[in-house]
Amino acid sequence: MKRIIQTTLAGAIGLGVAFSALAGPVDDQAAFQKYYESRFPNTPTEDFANGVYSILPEAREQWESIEEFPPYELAIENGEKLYHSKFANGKSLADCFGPEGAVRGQYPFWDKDRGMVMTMERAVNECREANGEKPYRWKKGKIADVTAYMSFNSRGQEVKVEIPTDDSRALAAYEDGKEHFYTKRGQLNFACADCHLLTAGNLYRADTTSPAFGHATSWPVFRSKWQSMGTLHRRFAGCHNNIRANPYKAQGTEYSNLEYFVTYMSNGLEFNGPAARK
Amino acid sequence: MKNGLKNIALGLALMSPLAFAGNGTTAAHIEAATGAYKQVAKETSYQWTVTVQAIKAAKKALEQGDDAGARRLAHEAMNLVNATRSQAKIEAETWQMRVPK
Amino acid sequence: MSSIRIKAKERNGSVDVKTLMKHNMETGLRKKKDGSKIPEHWITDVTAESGGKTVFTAAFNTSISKDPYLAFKFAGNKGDTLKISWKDNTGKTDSAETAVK
Amino acid sequence: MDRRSILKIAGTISAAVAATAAFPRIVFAAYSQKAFKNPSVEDSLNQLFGSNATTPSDDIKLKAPDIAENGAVVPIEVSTSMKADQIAFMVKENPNPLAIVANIPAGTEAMVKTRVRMGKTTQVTAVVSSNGKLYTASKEVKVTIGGCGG
Repeated sequence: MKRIIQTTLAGAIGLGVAFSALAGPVDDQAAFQKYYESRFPNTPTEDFANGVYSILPEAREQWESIEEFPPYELAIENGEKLYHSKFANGKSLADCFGPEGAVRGQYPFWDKDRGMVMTMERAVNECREANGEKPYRWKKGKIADVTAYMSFNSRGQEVKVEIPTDDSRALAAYEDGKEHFYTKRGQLNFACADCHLLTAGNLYRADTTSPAFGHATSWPVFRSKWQSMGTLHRRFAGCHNNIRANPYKAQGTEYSNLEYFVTYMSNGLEFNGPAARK
Repeated sequence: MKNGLKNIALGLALMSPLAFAGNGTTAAHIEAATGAYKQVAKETSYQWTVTVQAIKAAKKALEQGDDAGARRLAHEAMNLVNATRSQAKIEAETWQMRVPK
Repeated sequence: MSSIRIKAKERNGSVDVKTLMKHNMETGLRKKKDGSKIPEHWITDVTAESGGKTVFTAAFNTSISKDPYLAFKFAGNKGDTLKISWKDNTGKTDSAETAVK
Repeated sequence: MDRRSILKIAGTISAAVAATAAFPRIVFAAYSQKAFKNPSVEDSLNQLFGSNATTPSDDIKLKAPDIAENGAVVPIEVSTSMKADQIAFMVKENPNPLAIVANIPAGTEAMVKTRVRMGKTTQVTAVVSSNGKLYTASKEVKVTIGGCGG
């Protein structure tokens, strides 16, 4: 697998990093990916993009059976319709993202002008608003359908999130997402890393936790539990609810920075959404 | 680190419901828990769902005339707020231990 | 648009059919927020026809998952027309046609 | 999966055909209601086939997970090398065990795949009606209450 080695970035590490113990993003990513590869030696690296099914053969069989005619196909169809339907001003999402919307591989990115992480969902809604339309709601429904269509047309694009070195705020956003990932919260006192890194693949009651390597590649997802499509931020919120931590706002700074970090950790994998999950 | 833990202990002592358990109306106790909850949320961005639930339950109990129950729930909420605060403080210093090297 | 999606592929004289039908498949056991039961509403019968012949039929219970999936194989050729129809317990019907690939 | 294939296929499906013709009558429709609203596997079989005398058979392939990922969507597959007229599928501990009955006309393979709901861990049974006799294959499927995912 190709790994993105950003030597220029490696040189810039240390600037604006509060703790001397902190390695830079490039080292973080290498250590993160190596951790999963040595923990799950039977999983081919690219297969981590398939979530828990990359480490659970029996569940994988059921998943493959669902993928024979996945429920998200209905979402892709609806998304295609929405994507090409005209706004009141005669334009459509295609005017923002091209005829097929195959732009998944460009997100999330650091928007220097705005000083924030730009996600694909946000970009969709900003395109709508710029054309005088109301934004979609963030977590499910039309936003999930449209991004399902766009992600589908983007399948196979490489995850290559960049943390620009010429804007220290980008590194700060990354560090914020990283801290979020490793910090315990909620009454159950779990960090994302507790379940999805340190004990990834272990049973929590009846569920095996998925590796965080590959967590951000396959969205939006049709979850059997939801019986509907949902965005990555919908899942973040669900996870926080599970550990009895108040969820943050979808597309707020916390989740956008978390997405920035988690996606960066999966650099080198392929975007493979939409997907079906349990 | 040591100082951090001391601060937490101090914070717990100051915020302990025992410190004001006997004083004020139950409504004031609920208000105190709500205020502390908001304060912690503002300072640390940490919030627990169970705290919100305890505060809501306290308000409901008070409405229904269960003063003792409402007071108990308000104190429970305050304890949860304090635990949230402790968690945030400990985590600010320890989260990096989980980062793979 | 039809509620039915069909994929039909021929190999060695056998047509592999996969179909997904958009339908809530209410079991009659789910409750609304106010406690009242959501009435059962489910696809009771599915029929597949090709070349004027019925090639497959199935009767469902409410225990078939939401948006029912059904796969079967029949003897046929590329270019054959395949029509799949469903009927639910309220008498509603829908159908879709495709050419075997 | 070829990422393009889905949409192409979807595109070939013609728009909804207005179902004006009477719905084709399925042969067992007359007693299906009683078979489907019945808490007992044996009674359901009686309603369906006029008999509940079954013989276990190794010639039936029943594919169902040992542990269901999600009880709301359990993929199952039944196939047999026998000449089957009908294939039924039962989930023993569901309120009404009978989930599906498929009619297999001549020229159609004795195979059916679908996804069923399961309330709890229980035995599932595939029933094949062949030459007036009933053959079965069973296995247990565990349904768990999830921690985070389920």
